[in-house]
Amino acid sequence: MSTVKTASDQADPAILGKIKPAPWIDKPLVENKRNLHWVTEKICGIVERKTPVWWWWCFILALCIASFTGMGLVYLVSTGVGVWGNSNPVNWGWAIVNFVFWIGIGHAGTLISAVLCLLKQKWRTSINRASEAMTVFAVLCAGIFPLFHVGRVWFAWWLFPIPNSNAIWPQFRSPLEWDVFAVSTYATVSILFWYMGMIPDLAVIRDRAKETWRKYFYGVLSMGWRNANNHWRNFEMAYLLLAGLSTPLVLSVHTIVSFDFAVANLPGWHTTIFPPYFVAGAIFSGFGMVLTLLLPLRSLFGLHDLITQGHIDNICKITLATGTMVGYAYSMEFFIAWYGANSYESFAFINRAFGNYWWAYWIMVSCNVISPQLFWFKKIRDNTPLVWIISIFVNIGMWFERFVIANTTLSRDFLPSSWGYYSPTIVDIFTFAGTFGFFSVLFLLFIRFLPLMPMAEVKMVMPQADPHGSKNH
Amino acid sequence: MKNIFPRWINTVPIKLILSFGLLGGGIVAGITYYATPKYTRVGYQPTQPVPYDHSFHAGQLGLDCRYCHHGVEKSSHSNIPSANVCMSCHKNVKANSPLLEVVRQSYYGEDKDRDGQLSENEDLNGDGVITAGPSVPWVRIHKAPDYVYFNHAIHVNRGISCVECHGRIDQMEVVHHAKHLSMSFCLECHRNPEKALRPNSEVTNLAWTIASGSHSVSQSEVDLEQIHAGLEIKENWGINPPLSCTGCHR
Amino acid sequence: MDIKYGISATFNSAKDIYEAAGEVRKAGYTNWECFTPMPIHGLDAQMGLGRSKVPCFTLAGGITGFFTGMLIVWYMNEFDYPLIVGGKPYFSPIYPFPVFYELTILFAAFGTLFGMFFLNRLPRHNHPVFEHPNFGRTGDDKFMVVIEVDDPKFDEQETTELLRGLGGKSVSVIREPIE
Amino acid sequence: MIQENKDTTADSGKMYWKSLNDYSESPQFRTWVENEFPNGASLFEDTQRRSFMKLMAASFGLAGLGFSGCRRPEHEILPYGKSPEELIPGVPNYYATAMPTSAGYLPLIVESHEGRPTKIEGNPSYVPFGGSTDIYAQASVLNLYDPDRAQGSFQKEQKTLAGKTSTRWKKIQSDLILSKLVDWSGSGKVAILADSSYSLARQELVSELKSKGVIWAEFDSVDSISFESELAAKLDSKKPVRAIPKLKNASRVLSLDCDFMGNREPYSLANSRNFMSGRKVNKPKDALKMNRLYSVEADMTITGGVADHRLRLESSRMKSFLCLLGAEILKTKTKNDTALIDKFSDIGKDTSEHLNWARICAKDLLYTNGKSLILAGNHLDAETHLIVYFLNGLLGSLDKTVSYVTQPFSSNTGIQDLVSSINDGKVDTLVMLGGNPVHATSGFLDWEDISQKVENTIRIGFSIDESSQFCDYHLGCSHYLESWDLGLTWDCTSIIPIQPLIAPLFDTKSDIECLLSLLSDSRSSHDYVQSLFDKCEASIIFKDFLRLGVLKKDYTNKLKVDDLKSILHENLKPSVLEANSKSEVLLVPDFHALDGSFINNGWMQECPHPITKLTWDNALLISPKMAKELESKFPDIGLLPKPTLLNQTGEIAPDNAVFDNGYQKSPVVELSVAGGKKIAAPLYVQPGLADKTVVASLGMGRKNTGRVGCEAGFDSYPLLSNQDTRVLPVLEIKPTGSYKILANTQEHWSMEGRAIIREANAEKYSKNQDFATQMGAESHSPPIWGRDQDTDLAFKSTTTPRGNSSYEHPDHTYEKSETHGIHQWGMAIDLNQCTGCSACVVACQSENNIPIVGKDQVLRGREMHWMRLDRYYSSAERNGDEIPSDVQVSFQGVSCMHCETAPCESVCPVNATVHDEEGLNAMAYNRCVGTRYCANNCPYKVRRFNFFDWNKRDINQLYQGPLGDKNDSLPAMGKNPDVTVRMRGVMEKCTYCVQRIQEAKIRVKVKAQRTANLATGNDGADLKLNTQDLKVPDGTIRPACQQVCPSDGVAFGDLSDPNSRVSQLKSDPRDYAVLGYLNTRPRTSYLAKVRNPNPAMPDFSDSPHSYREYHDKAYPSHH
Repeated sequence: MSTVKTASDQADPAILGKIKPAPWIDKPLVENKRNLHWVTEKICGIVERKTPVWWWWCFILALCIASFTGMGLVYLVSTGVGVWGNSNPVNWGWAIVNFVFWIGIGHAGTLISAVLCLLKQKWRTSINRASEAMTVFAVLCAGIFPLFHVGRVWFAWWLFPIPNSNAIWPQFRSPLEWDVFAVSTYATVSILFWYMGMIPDLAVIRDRAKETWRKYFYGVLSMGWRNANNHWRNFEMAYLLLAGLSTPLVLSVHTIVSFDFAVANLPGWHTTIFPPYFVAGAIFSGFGMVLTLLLPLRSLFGLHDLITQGHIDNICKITLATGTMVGYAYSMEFFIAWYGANSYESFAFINRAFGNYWWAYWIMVSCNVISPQLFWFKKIRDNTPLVWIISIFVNIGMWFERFVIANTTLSRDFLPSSWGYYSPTIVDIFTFAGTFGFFSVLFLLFIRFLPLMPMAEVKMVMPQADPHGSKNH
Repeated sequence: MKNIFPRWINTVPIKLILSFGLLGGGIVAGITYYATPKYTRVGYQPTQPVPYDHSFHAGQLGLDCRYCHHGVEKSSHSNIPSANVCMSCHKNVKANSPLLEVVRQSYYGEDKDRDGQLSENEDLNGDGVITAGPSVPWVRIHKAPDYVYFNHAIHVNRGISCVECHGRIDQMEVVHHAKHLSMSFCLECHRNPEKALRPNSEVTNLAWTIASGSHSVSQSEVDLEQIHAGLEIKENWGINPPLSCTGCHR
Repeated sequence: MDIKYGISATFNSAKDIYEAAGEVRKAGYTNWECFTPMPIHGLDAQMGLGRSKVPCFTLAGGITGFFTGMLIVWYMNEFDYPLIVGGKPYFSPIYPFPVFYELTILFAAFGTLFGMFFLNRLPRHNHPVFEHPNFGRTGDDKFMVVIEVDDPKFDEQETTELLRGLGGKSVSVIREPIE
Repeated sequence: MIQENKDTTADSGKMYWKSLNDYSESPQFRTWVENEFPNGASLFEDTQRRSFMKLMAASFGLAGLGFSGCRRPEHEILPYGKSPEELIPGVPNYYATAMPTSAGYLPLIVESHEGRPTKIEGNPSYVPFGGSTDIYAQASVLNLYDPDRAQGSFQKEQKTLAGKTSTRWKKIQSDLILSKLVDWSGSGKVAILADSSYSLARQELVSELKSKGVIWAEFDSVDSISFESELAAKLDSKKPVRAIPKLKNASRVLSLDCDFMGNREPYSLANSRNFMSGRKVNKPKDALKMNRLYSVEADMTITGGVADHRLRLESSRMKSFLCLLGAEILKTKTKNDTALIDKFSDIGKDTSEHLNWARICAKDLLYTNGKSLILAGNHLDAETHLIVYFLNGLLGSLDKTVSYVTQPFSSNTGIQDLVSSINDGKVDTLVMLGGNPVHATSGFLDWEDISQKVENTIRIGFSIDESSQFCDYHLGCSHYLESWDLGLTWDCTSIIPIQPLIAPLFDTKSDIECLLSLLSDSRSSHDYVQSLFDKCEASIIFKDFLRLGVLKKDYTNKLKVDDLKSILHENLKPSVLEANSKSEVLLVPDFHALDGSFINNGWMQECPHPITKLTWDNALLISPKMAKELESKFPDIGLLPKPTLLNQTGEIAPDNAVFDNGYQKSPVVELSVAGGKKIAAPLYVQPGLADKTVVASLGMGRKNTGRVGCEAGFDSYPLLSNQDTRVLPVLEIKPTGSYKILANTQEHWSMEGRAIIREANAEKYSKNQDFATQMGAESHSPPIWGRDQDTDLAFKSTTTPRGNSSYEHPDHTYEKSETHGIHQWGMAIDLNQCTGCSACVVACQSENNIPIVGKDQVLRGREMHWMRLDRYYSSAERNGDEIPSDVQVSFQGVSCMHCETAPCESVCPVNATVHDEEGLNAMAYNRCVGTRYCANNCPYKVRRFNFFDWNKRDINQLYQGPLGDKNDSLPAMGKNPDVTVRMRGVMEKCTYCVQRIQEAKIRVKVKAQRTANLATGNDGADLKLNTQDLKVPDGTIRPACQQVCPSDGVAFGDLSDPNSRVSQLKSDPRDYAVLGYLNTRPRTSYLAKVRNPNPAMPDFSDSPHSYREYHDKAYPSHH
């Protein structure tokens, strides 16, 4: 009894100092205790080994599909916008739908690399490079449509504030003018972000290169990076700042895209909910696309140790969350339409669900709201093929969302006398299909010639990177 | 490993940046100078079928512009004189000058013997009237695009002189395009008409300046005086040139 | 013919170079550098380096961007050619805000990237350290310390000793060929 | 060539249009014009007017292929040798002339730009029409430039190759053909078959010809006058009897299948003008003074649309109904004459179910004694017209609301007599002059056979058509804008000169010229017309007559009938009770093609039918009831769409046709009548049709016509078994199993209870004058103008007040620059005056160079009309997915509203559409890049986009882009040089005819300056002008739509001037803005429609159906 008492009395404070809270062991982000060299080998290997045959097949196929867009656009420009299905009242057909669709997809990349970076989500490291690439390419695809949907594309430069002998300027009240700035900024910053992140990895490839062309190619690209701590210091700061800049950017871009509709005065467009609703949708579709792209890559290149089940789990959960937000937005629209007691507004929404485009609406709902709900179940999240299929559904659903928004409203707005029905032409369809080819071409080139994971960042989250070696068991 | 690139490479990037900057600047400057109406239009001086000398007729002889371009005060369009206008003098003056043959053909037309009578054998198309001959193919110099509706009458009647857009025609032996006449040119004057406004009587007097009446000496003083006078005219005549699209585009 | 650039020592783990760096600083060296395959947290402190200067460039870029935006909109829609559009004001800080906003971000981003390049003195494609036989491994899994010749406290003998003492492997002199 | 160029006159400033004598028309002149004149107005490099030059085979210099390099291509100016007097290049001239129609000459003033007639307006000196024109007159200028007209004169050549005979037309001199004709006439066995005409010149010549033994027969494709001669016969008067309505004095009108304001009846312009003037409601209390229209009709006509009470009744039962009503009138008027009453009521039995309707209607007609009128359609038989004459007499309306006269043109040999005399071999030379007899008689004449029996056949026609096919020669007939004539108006009270505005474009002859040469009269048509005029009118010299364009001279005689009753007794046959059971087909002249003469006119084809809204086609109209019967008879006919959820819940009305991807898919049926005559045609369910009536239109579906009309519609002439009965019993309608796609410009027919067209009954309006402003969301939203809500119109229009907005907003005094609007333009459209005649649509098209796009593009919803006419139906009670049979029709002309806070402007990224300081919503085509955002954001959907190069490409080859053919260049001659021709990829819309506004402003300013100069002698700063002189006087500027409107439904002018007509109208309590709650502040506002139903009538409802629909939607609880 007493001994115990005394012991407690004369407790040595130094002991307290020694006491450390037990480290919280979470799932390793790189499995099977791989070492740094393995990572380098794995990722550089993809770039350095000789081109696999399947790559060639995919590449050629993608090129063919991409040519659809090329042909479609040549026909469009030479002949007139009439070759598309657009008409009065539906003056914006697929073009704008596709634009919003691609821009939306473009959002996941920046989100993963920027927002998750700010939120200190370490698991992002193995997927952010690929999804940034996806962003850049998606934005390029998106850019095609607003540019070419105009009637006189050769005058599109009038949208930019360039001095001219007509002494007339752009009109900055127009959401389309805002788009010009938003989209071009987004494209530029995404590219900068993507490229800057790649510099150290390019340097690694440069240093490992055997063939001269590689030496020079990656040499030039890597800007003479030297892995010096001083470099790392500024690099990390710059990376953090770009992340900080990209976060408001990524939110603003889709907000502004949503203004194209929200600022108009049409029933079903003129709603304040659009910005958050569009951003959520964008993230949703973006993550859908990330899954669609990464799951095949993972198995093709055997990246299971780097893109772990944990990663897939997280992405699924985000998809589920955003999918649910989108669902909420849908229902809220209806509520407000009813609550606003504006007959034009309420009709617009009744017409969406039950009017002549009802099928589009219900495809949208079932793909975007219902299918992601499956991700509540661990079993399904673990079943990679199923996850992949659901991600495809998400993509389809989000395209239809834009279709529903853009077309149902236009086809039946204020005056019943000018109600109409829109249906696309073959040119619409091929031009859009072609952009997937275009996207694939770029993405294939990317996985062939550029490091598809940020090695340095992956290494950072490995135990070997810890200077105190505490995790170094 | 060894250095891939030689040492001198390190200065290349900065050189590149600089040279690209210069190149870009050069291109912009080039376009601004060579590819704008200021350059492409001004100075256009085609050779005309008849070497009509404005500096002689309008300058030395002091013919009023409206003697030939008689439509200018009534119409949106300032007409080119028809052959009979020329012939009203040149029946007597330089009656047989070979230079005027084109005009004479156009004037007499079917009337081959040029006696003013239409004899049987002359009436080729058999319509019983002297049909005029082929037109004199004057080459157009000033041309506004088809979607621009410039109206001569309103300008000439409201104190804007020919000289403002056409320059000193009365000093041109062969007429050339004097001003660039791009939209910015129009706007410039529509924004500050006072710089151009003058009394009606002086509209076709291309030599006129506000100074001709007064004793002002330096250019700046003249300009100042012009602006004062112009503002007064603007005020009293209720001049307010349109600055919106509908003024010129329909 | 060539000239010495510095003395390099290789280490195998982040932990080693972390401690080594501390020692080198204590030894009073100023003109030296660590080469690591990835950023190592705390190494800056160990080397006695302060906070990066990149943010200044970002800020400058951002401010320029915002006001450029405001300027062009004001000049084009209010000052140079005011046109009545939908009965809306010629200029207001509200309607063109997206433009200001995007330009702010764009210029800030440029500032950041080029700021980073400037502070790192990049691009520089030729550098003495590349002469080191297996410099390449520093991008892979090796860690390296290089103490430059033109460091005031540099003395080939001592420095080599020091680095060996810190457990640096294959301590060697980097030589740069001069043609 | 026209030859009277030499003499010129000093223009007596008074009259603002000149005679053709006053200027010359020579190739140099045209060349000169086309080259020097700068406003050919075209955005693309190779301008239409240059292709026009090619056409005129005149020299034009364009070195280099329009390649716009650093230096622009060399471009020549060709002035002419001798300048024509009276012509200032760039200033349009106006000439008085007239358009020949089957209903007399239509007095016109035609605008001509350097010798090219471009725009047609009515001649205000002819009072009954008050300067208005009908839609066909507007479109007729396009016929002049129709590339498919007979471009010269031809001889038919037949080749037989391998048993197959192929024919081609070889161009020959027109004079050659005429000289041949003269030779043949030697035999004295010449017969001429012509369409009827009101030409005095022709009448004169014809009598001469007759005296020379020429057989002169007349025939109209769609007969509208033969009943007049029959009536004359019954009333034993020598000349045909004509009833000329004087609707100005009428306060109660009963229209018996009579579309007196539409295209089916003559004099419709005067009728619309006079009748609608009786419906002007300037003050709320005037509402009760409004006239009232009872319409009993089988078809759904625009006249029926105006009607306050409309009874659907088969045409074959009209006489019966008339007697039913007549009996009621007799009962009160002449009680003793029971015999007649019995006769009437006996015939009336057939329609006894409408007794109540008839009784109250009769009561109302009698109530306003002497101010009421009964009108009967011209397809009804003489007997009916006789009864109408009788009843009008009883109603005391003779010479008050209608005058019965005999008209000067005696009836001629009919086609049947001609054919018989051909069969008797009395004819060896047949001349078909005008019209298109072969096509119209295809149902009952065998022309193969007839043409065998005559040696020589000559066709004198505007285009090579069905009739030409049976002739050896085709002599191109000049357009009326190319010919001289002297004619009468329909009411035969005014003589009008017809003078050419342009020398014949091709080697063609006018009918006068032909007849002159047949009489071997050497005079030119001009000399002949002049001499004829001098003969019949000495009071005024010819030149002044040409300036005036109209001269009052009454050619009619008052009709005197004694003992009408007995005539009536012997004419009234007892009815045969069978029409009741059978369904009938009613054949009416087609809206697009009229009798077939306008079938190749693109503007007419593309102008939507006012009721059906069909373009490029006609359809077999059937009633919803008949549609249901057919559906039950042939379940898979696919006539009515499956009801959707939205229909059944009453959310929106059902479509009245199957729409497949927005394309109307109509089942084609075969309709057969007695005599084995049958046609195949697509069905169209038309609300408001008599249950058993099928309406088919004549004139469409011609085989031998131009590129525009060749595939338009179906031909129902084959149903006719003789000329003058156009109501036939139907034997059978059975589906063929095939379908036809119809280009319908308005898919949805219901207003869905939206307060778009606001209507009330006269009575309600007189009590509650603010009903219009109490409708729509804005009626219960915060005030649009915030604190400035109650300021006056002028203030609002000059300083767009923004209520409580915290920003400084630009106003129309445009303080940033020195310019400020001294006018503020605005428009008011009185919905109560609109008959739906659609003339404004084509007038706008003609004035503003609006292209046609073809059926395929209309189907895609790409029609380009700046002014469109919306047509809505509303019905008493709607149950779910039923298509109503009894509907009220409401029309609304919609074009750009020039909103002050325009949604389109703020979304244009390039400042292509902005406001000007006078409140116009400007559209700068040359700045537009074509994002189409403006069109999306326009709540009125009035913006039109150039999806293709409509003006440049052949409309059948649009999809071939640059590889497709260029458009035919001839129509380009008709383009208005004051309006830009838009290229592909740019947006366009109504500009309030800004070209007219600007021209007017310039004219006024120049005038002010010059007069001030002369008055004061000052010319510098010492000259003072006040703003009032620089303002355009009210009424000077009239947009095309206002100028053409027969009922003055449109007012345009300066809103900042409280005394302008438009300001006056806008201060009317009925004034409202469509979709006002959007706060777009349209400068075009509408005056609500007032209907004037009779409370005693069985079909009376205390407010218009559309109002009830609105009320039910807006206040569901009250329902």
